Amino acid sequence: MARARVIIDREFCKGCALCTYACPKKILVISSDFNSRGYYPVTVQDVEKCIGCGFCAQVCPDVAITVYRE
Amino acid sequence: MARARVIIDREFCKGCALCTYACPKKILVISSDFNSRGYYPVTVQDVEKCIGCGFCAQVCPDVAITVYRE
Amino acid sequence: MEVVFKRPRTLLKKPFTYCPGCHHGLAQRLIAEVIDELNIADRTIGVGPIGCSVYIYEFIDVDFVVGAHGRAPAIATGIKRALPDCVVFSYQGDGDIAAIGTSEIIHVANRGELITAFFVNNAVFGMTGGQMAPTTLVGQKTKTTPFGRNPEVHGFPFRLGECLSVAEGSAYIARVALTRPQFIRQAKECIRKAFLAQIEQKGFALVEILSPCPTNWGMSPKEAVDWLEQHMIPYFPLGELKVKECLSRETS
Amino acid sequence: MEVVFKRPRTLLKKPFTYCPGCHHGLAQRLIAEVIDELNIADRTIGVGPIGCSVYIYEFIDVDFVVGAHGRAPAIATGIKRALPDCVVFSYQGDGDIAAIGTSEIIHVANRGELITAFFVNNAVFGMTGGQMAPTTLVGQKTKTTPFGRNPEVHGFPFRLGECLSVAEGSAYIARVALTRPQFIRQAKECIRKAFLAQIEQKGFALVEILSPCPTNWGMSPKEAVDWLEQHMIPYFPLGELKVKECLSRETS
Amino acid sequence: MKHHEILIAGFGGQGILFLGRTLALAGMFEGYEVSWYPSYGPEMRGGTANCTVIVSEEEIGATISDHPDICIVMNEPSFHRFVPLVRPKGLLVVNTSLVRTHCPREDLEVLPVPANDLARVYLNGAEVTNTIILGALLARCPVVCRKSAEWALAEALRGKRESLYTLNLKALGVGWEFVAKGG
Amino acid sequence: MKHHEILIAGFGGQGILFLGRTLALAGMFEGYEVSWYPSYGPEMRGGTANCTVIVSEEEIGATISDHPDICIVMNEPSFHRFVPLVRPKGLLVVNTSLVRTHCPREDLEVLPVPANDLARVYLNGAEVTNTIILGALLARCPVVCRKSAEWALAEALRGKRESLYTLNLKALGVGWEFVAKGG
Amino acid sequence: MEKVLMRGNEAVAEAAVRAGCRLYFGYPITPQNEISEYLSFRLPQVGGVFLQAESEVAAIHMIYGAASTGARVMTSSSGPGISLMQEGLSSLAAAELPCVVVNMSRGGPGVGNIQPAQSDYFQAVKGGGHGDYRLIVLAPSTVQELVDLTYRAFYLADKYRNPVEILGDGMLGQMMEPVVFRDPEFPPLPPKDWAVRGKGNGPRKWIVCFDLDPKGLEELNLRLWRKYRRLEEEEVDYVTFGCSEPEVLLVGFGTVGRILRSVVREGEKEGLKLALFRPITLFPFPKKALQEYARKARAVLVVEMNLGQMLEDVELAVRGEVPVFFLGHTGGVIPTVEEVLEYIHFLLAKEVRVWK
Amino acid sequence: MEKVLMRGNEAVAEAAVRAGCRLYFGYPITPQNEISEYLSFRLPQVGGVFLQAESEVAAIHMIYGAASTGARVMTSSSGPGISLMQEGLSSLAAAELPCVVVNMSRGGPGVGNIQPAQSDYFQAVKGGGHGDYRLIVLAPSTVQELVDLTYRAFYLADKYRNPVEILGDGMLGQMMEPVVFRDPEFPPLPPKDWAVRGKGNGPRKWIVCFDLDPKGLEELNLRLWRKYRRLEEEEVDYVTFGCSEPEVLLVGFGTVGRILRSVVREGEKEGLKLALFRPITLFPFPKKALQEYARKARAVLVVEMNLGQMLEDVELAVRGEVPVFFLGHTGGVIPTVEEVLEYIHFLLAKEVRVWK
Ligand SMILES: Cc1ncc(C[n+]2csc(CCOP(=O)(O)OP(=O)(O)O)c2C)c(N)n1
Ligand SMILES: Cc1ncc(C[n+]2csc(CCOP(=O)(O)OP(=O)(O)O)c2C)c(N)n1
Ligand code: SF4
Ligand code: SF4
Ligand code: SF4
Ligand code: SF4
Ligand code: SF4
Ligand code: SF4
Ligand SMILES: [Mg+2]
Ligand SMILES: [Mg+2]
Repeated sequence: MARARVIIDREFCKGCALCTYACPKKILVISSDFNSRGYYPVTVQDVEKCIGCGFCAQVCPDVAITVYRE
Repeated sequence: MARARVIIDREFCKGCALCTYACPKKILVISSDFNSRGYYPVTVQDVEKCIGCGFCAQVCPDVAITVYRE
Repeated sequence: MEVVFKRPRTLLKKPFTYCPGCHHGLAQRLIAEVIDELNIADRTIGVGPIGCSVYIYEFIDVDFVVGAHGRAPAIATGIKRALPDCVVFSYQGDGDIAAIGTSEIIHVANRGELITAFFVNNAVFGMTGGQMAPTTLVGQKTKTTPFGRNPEVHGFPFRLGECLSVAEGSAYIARVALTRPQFIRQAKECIRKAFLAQIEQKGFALVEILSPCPTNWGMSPKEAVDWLEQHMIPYFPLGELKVKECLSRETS
Repeated sequence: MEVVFKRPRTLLKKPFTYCPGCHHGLAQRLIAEVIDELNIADRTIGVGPIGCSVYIYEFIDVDFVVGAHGRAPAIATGIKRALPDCVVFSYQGDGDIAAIGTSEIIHVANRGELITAFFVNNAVFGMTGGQMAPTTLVGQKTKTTPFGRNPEVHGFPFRLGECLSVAEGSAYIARVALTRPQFIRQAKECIRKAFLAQIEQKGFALVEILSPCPTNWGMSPKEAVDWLEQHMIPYFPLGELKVKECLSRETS
Repeated sequence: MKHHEILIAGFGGQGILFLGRTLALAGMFEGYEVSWYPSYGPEMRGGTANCTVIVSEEEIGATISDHPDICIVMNEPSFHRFVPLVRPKGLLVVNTSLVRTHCPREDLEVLPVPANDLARVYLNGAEVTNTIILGALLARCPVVCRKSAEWALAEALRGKRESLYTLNLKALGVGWEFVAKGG
Repeated sequence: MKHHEILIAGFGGQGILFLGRTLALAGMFEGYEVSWYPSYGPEMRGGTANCTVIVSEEEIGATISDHPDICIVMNEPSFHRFVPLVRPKGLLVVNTSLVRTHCPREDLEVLPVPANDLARVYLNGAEVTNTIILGALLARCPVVCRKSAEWALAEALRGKRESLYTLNLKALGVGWEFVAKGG
Repeated sequence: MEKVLMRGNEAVAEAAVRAGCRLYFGYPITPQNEISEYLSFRLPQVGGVFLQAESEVAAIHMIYGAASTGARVMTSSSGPGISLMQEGLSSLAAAELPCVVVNMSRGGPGVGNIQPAQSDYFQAVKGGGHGDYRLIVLAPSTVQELVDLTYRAFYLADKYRNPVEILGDGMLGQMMEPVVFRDPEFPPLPPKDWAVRGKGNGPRKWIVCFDLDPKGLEELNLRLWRKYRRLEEEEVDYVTFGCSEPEVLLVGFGTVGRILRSVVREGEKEGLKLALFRPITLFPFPKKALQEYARKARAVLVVEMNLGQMLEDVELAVRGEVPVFFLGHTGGVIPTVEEVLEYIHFLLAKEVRVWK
Repeated sequence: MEKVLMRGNEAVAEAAVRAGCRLYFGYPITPQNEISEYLSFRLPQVGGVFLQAESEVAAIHMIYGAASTGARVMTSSSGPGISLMQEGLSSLAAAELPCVVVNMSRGGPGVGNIQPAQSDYFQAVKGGGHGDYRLIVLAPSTVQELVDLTYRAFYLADKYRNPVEILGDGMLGQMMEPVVFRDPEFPPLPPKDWAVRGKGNGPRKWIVCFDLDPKGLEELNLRLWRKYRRLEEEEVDYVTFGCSEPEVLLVGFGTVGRILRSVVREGEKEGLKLALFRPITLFPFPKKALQEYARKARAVLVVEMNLGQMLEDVELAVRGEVPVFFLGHTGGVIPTVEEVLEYIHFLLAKEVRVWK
């Protein structure tokens, strides 16, 4: 069971990918489907691996990520 | 015989008296008679004592003094 | 589940208008977080720039004034003198603060005006499409330095923080970057101190925030943060440049 | 008889328009002397200020341009860029250079513009009748600081020389006074170096000249020079503030 | 009398302005009055771009158009913003690779071009969707003739790599063929 | 109809502006329209000062006067500059302690007052030549009456040392007496 | 009420304080320095703020900031300094911020000189900055009026949320005249609920001077336009003096207005039928009133200390119905009663030609 | 000659280089950035100087310095930046220094927006700075004219020793049109013997922009005044188009001028008798010519991208002889052919009332 959870707001995300580099677990990836503003938002690939470190959210310039932990 | 000479342009002098303080020989004094612009120019009181050091001319803000030396 | 990270209360819930990878949003989030933590949103007045972040008042949920390009420090002075009990902060880009607004920021520092200034240095005029800024690095190509900045012609990159540190009225000057989580933590602490310098009446405070402009640098967001770390930080070293008395020096 | 001291060739033979005891005349005489000695009068262009010395072009026998208050550095930049072989110098008061013209002088220094700037600091706006200047000392009474300059309200006296020394483009920055013969000798040497910095293409050069304003200080000329030595020099220490490479450091 | 007002809209990176300029150049080569006018300013921060090209036999007044007779939309947001403005009976060229919505207006002639897919299939995914669309447009509506468009590409790419020109020439053909062969 | 245009000129340190202001105040106390207008600006660098006072029964238009009917000159340079401007038949008050030149105009009434000498003799050399001159003027030409001038001095010196007022009152008397007693 | 002899510059400063102005930002420039010198001791006495700015550009933006808080604020300068404020004034007008700006104008162009002039009329009245904005412009002609119009300036600024310029000149600023400070009575003003003071418990507010959307910016411009039309209807002010059916109607503002008053009086003595029309509000300009007065005259003579600026507004008002003549001086030269009279005689001697 | 498709901003820059401009100083502002961007690589190619100034204030004074040496110099900006240059422009005019200033104007007031507008007309034409000076103001309406008027601007600046403003707008600056660079032919100019270049062996020279003596400053002002009258006699320029005895004479400059051309053409198709009067020189304004054209029309309709600025000059020219109407948009909204036609129909439907 996931000890942490990451929620990405698809409409806020601009697909800059900065979070993907910041994630120590490398579980964030850019999706191939664009949002209503034409950006390709990021998604969590393997949510089980998330440790809730919050790095992704810290570096996200668009404040598109919320992070929860047990 | 004077070994040095100081010439003061009465019309350039504004009587600020700065030269009188600079003169090591204290031979410069403000005259009691004003010039055409209404200033009381300085005069040399005892030209024999002048050593031609040029201090008076150096400090004169109005470049009113010329100094000669043997 | 406990929240590890969520949007600060004072940051309004709408998408930023900046390009992907631009750090203007990040900087504004940190300011909002500190405002939340210090609990000063009700008495804070922000002063916005003309530049990419001209819409800052749409994002941070406090009262705002935005005037002409470069004049935020003067505007902030007017506000602070009228309302000394308010917390007044300004937010400016490098063109705004270090080109057209040079005089205003220097004299605000010199007067020790009790305001907190944020200076987002992206080494370029973002809003107008990428012209040389006073902070453009030597050799950097911009729209108006097509062959790269040449100090003999265009002068040297201007270190505003160092210049303001000379002013007697400045109490706190720091330079930060937001390219890594630990930098972001330090930045937030500096932002906090910069607000405290005002609240505790120490004097003028400024935090210079190095920031990427992927759009005008012609890079991907990742390339841009890397370039920032490799090229900007060496010329614009991070850290606290000035901490006047009373203010503790270490960054947590 | 040998001439120990006479009016320099480049100083036109007419009485100055300054008040008794004002050092504007003295400063201009030294500039004229150096122009004579370097034999550059034929290719020198001066840029005058708006301030008590607005009539400088009436006294120094070189080509001159005088424009708006505070903009001499920008004007000098325009001239030098158009005529790189000319020697261009500017001459400004503290209001001109350190208040309204702050931005221009800082960016000229930062660009390393090849011009030589003279800054006559008399701690007051002379021409307009004695208002506070950026360089007015703490406690000093002026027309607009009737209770004395209070840093909490009016800010601190601004040390422009120190501020410009931070700029990478400045090659030579010195501060001098003209209250004694030996100071005057040193000042002249600094003025010489400041011209040479331009001629030898080292970068921007500035000489700050502390100067009394007996009229607006409400003192006799002698009291004024004494006050200058006692109060101004401690806050605005004399000496060479910056000497970039190649330029020899000692003052003869 | 020939008079076309063409609005071209899409993402910043899709070569919208280039497409417009090529079209205007071609018009100029054919001796028409032409104008090209971009959207400009901080709007670009939003990532969208558009421009208006007018090709006319008469001197051109306004260089913008409230009601273009030809509209090229290269992405979804542009579709929503600009389709309502097109003149009745106008021609709407849609990059269907990136626009999912179906055109709600009955009074328009719609030319669907799956430009990204065409690029993937025929051009190895090269970023020339703009020129593909141009080819398609010209095959449907001869604003200018194909030859002029080719010259225009040469002019617009002057000083660039030769291969870029060849690639665009190909892309023009891909778009053209797509329509000529009946889409 | 009473209407006086009075020009007062001399060195910066001679209290020219004060003299003018006192006169204007006195006029105001007597219910006249009055104005006071100084020379201003970098001219002062030259060390001279002058001002124009108008005392009139009518509203005052220009507050300067090209041809004053009363002119007070307190030093030599002012004498040369202003004497030519005085209205024919006008009154010229001269501080003869500092002005050596003899008035070349025959059409003026000249009132010589050796103000510095009077100050030296009667007032221990105190710097009140301006008020002495005022006293002299009023004794010759009642622009305002002496009493008003005394009130005006009180007003002009409000907030200053009492002794300064007394001194000026005395000076006014010295000037007055000098003229009243026939100079 | 006590009559005091006061310098124009000091009178305007004192009137500002009495009108409730508590913040002043400005940069020295002759011939208006006494305004700041006076306020530098007077404002602290009443708990106000006097701050000498580093430049006029800074000063006008300090005004922008302080005005945003709803405070009554003032700056003052002269020609060159006012030019430097043009961007700021345009911004203040765009943001609809009330403030008072005093221009004791001097000889121009450029650094010019420091003697009285009226050559900043166009700048003041047509909007020297960019964009379709206007300042409310008031032109006093005596020290008393300087005081009364200063009160009014603050009132109008608040009422219309618009910057107000008091257009004086070196002569007005430097001269002393007797003056009485009468407590002004104005209708109550609406609360400044737009002011930015920290949101407290209420909704947040902001003040900006742009709208990147053309429709929105046009809306702002139309709102300003309606305000200016309302000003023309409600706030026009002028005085007239002299003959009701004059041969020549003199038109002049400020300092020239008082000189022309003497001209009318002197002219009367010489048997001339003259009248004076002196606009007090230069914007809104008293167009209609002037047109009516002009119709009763054989000719109009505009006198200014410039080379013909208000002249254009007079011509626009008179609309060719009566010939309009002009006499001007500039650079600090002040027209004299004699020369104006001489010119009138000259005009009347010739058959007055139709305005061409 | 080769026809090229060029952006207005780049065309003006290229034309400046061809006109011999070798120094440019400016500060970025939309919508004219392409001017500096183009010159930043183009000027070095020809041994010239491109320098991005730290502000518009600095830029205009760099211009002052460089112009003093007799060099051909240019700066460019838009609304807010031009406002910041007002003191400098007044100084340049006072010192009689030639230079060219391009204003690609945008929506105002304040920061406004960056879309096309014409609301800087007053500022350009009446002198937004202090003092009695004027700029020569040219208003191009196509990219070709932008080029041709840039050549002319440098010529006029030198001929009259006066700053020249090219008043364009965002649309002109941003759009591309075909353009030909024709070698201009102008009469020879006098040598710049007033220029400051180091005295060498000759007598020294100086350039200043003040005269503390009122008489001297008045003399300067009168010299300028004579220059402006000469401009009105020799340099007025305009184009007309359409019917020779129109029902409605349309008047518009720059971008609006080209739109009105379409209006005339479209109107013809609908049977309307229309004509266009498009001033090319805004100062000197083609007063007399306009008056003559207006006399032949039943009504005059002024259209501007502002709320009525050139309108005043039109009214001053028409002098009430023909009714004058106005249609304006502002803030970046561009008038359309349709709405102008609609308004004309509306005017013609009603009996055209006399101009009131
Ligand atoms: C007086 C004036 N000059 C120029 C401009 C144009 N302008 C708008 S923003 C800007 C600079 C933007 O750069 P910066 O301050 O670095 O902010 P960024 O967009 O990079 O965050 C400029 C020059 C303006 N709005 N006003
Ligand atoms: C734009 C502008 N603002 C203000 C002034 C008025 N002014 C003239 S000189 C001066 C300052 C003079 O002081 P400073 O530069 O220190 O020279 P000083 O007279 O003391 O030598 C000022 C404010 C002006 N001429 N132009
Ligand atoms: S919280 Fe940490 S581990 Fe989880 S997605 Fe974000 S960066 Fe990766
Ligand atoms: S950092 Fe934020 S905006 Fe960028 S891809 Fe990740 S979630 Fe999206
Ligand atoms: S030269 Fe020396 S000794 Fe002679 S008068 Fe001057 S200061 Fe005195
Ligand atoms: S220093 Fe010069 S001006 Fe002063 S008193 Fe001596 S000679 Fe005269
Ligand atoms: S242009 Fe640069 S600074 Fe502006 S929003 Fe985009 S990335 Fe950020
Ligand atoms: S006022 Fe001061 S600075 Fe000016 S001339 Fe007089 S003493 Fe010198
Ligand atoms: Mg930037
Ligand atoms: Mg000074």
